[in-house]
Amino acid sequence: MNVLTSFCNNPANWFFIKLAISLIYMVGMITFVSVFALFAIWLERKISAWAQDRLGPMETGGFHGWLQTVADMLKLLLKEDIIPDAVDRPLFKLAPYIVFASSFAAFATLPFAANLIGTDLNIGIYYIVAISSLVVIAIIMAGWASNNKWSLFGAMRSASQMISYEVPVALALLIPILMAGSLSMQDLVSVQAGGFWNWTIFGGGGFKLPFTVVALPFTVLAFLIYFWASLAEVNRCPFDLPEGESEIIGFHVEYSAMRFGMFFFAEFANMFLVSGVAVALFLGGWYAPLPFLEVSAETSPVLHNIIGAFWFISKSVILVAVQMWLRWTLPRFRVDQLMHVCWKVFLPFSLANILIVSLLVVLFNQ
Amino acid sequence: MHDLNVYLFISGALFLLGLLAVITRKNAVSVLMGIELILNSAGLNFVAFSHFSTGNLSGQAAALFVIIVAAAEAAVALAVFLNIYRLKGTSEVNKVNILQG
Amino acid sequence: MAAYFKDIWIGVTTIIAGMAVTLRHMIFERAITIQYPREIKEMYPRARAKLFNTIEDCECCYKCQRICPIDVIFIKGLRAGKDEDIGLLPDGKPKKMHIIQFDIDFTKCIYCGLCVDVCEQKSLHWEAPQEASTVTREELYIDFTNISDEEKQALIAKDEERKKAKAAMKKKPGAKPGVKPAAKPAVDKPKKDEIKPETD
Amino acid sequence: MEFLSELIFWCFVVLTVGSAAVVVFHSRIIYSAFALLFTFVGVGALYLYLSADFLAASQLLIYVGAILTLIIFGVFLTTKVMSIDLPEQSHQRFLALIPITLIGIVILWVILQTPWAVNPAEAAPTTKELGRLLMSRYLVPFELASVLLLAALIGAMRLARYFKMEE
Repeated sequence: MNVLTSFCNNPANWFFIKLAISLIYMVGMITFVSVFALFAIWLERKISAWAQDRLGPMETGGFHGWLQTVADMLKLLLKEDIIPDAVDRPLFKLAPYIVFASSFAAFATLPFAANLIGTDLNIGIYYIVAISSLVVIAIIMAGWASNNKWSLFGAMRSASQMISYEVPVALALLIPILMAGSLSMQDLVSVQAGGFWNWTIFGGGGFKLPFTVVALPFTVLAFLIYFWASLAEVNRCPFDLPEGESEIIGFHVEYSAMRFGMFFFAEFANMFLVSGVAVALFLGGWYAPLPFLEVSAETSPVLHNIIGAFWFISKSVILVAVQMWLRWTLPRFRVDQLMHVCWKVFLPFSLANILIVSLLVVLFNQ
Repeated sequence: MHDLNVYLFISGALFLLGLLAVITRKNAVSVLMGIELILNSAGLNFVAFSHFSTGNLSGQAAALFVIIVAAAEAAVALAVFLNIYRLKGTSEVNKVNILQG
Repeated sequence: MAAYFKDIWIGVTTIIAGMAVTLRHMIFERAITIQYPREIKEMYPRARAKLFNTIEDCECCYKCQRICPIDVIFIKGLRAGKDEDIGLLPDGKPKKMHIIQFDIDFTKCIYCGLCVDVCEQKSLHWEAPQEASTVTREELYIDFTNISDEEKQALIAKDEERKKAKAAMKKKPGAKPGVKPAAKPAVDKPKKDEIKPETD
Repeated sequence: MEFLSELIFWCFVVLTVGSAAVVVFHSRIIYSAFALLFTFVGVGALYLYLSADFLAASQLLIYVGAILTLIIFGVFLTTKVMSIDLPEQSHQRFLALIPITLIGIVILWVILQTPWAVNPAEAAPTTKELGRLLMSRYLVPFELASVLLLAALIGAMRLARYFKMEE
């Protein structure tokens, strides 16, 4: 114990301690994402089943088939990885890794709790938006390297969709940024402290009361636009044209086994990511809905973080469930409808929204 | 930890590679890629000078403008290439020479 | 412009309506699927799933065999002796026949139900088992008699004996000599041997 | 800390310059386009080393998310994408080496000979300061850039739109 203490107290060793902590955080995050993906796939099946008056997986693992996705993942791992003969091998192999890496890299600035954050960059949210754009390139890479005209079409459709929807996503994210006056995730979360009436979606608590009431419809609108456009960002129904599992062929038709599994994992990681961003920016982050439901950092820092992570993750999972609920409600959009919704509905609305909210901020922030 | 010269060398290398692409490549899109490399090297230079030499953020602002101009340039250039390809059936720059008299 | 906003309004309201529908199904409506091997759904009372013959009640009247349009019922009965008591039929009459063969070939059965209609003792009836499917075709050739081969042989032997005795009794009075009864026991046992191999 | 930081820095330098070389020398245009991804990411990482965090994210967002996608679309739309090869020719490679070498020597000489003013900026969050600069000192270029983007947007749409030649 003495050795450990002296090791920790020596400033020369702080680098190693920092490195170890970040490695542990990284591994923990990968584990969390994988476990979440398994859980989310199970949840998706259950929700689809319930929406259609079915039961869903019931057998594997006993209670409501909770081991089903683990079994499926084992199957994917053990399956033969078929690489078609005519594909462009280096790019074909590289693409899933880039997809997974870029969706995973964005988790670095997602604030799970007061101290449970990879790094509180001062451009946190901008970093998330930026790093997510790598996915587009990787998707084009996958579609092109497959040497299949349908997967190329799927990739181009997907790329145009994701690029288009980045615009309303970014514009909607500007509303909480305007109100918090910062790009750092923890700053964005901390302005929403103290009860759900302070959350940005309900007008934010940063300013005085008249601002909150006046801004309420606009922040709700911003949240809705963000949520809907982020569905398109992560290829969820009703915007799941890039994948279109059985009807229209997506960019990953030629992939099999674990390479396909990585696309799948990345999709579910992305679902959690956009839900997490929505929670952090609009729904109070890791703050509890009611102030007495959380433990203050003074009484117990560890418990404070654990409770914070609990609230953050449960809010995000609820949003993920809403995404799934939407998926099993709505039919898929056609590609021209998709673009119509993006450029002719979301874009003007979010532009007007920004104008109004910034005016309000200027007026009330004297 | 690194001094200015390291960044200048990197940006010089990028500039030379971009120039080489502009000179030697036949495909118009490749030439555009070379131009992007050159613009990147310019941006790197701006930021390096802003960090090491001037002590303020003017260089970063300039680099931001470089990025904006690059975006506009890429959009227009690709529209032009598309039209050339549609009209001429090729995107090789040395085949599009009707102004050569 | 009005059409544009109306479109958006319709979009938003229909999404909410649709989500309400799925929410109702998710929460309030019960799943209509069941966990099959554990919960077994009751079949409908008139389901024509499989024929079944309660052999104790069978009169061996051959009506079903005769009415069957495609001849998939094979019956062979032996008349019991007058002194033999082999039980009663459901309507109270004594049984008169030993049944040594009652086979139905379900590979050919068309489930018309005529045999069930003509059965006076209601011994031949429809049953609704969940798992009527089989792995091999031979398993679809079903023998309803629950007597072993030895019993069968014994019955046949006894019948032969009785017939011989009867023939001897008839011969004695000096009736015309015929080999007719002797040829009779070889009631054709059609196709059973073709279909049903010796292995089982 | 220093050592690891240094190591990562040189990794990014190698990534940047190496992938830029792939962009220039690879015989298949699609590989050039995808190698450009790594160049842009590498330059973005170098921006981070120069404590230009906002710019690094902008580099990633605009160069990778927008320009590179445009370039790849351009590759697809202006070549016959029937085969996976998409060969790409270079010409005058050896002739080009002469001016390249000359310019390289000039650049080297300039870099090594000029006594650069040294006034290092402290590493601080740049977003707020950059925003303030764009809204005060560089307001006119900023507005001009937005006008330029709008013009480019409309012009590109007009150019790329398929229309029948009325002749």
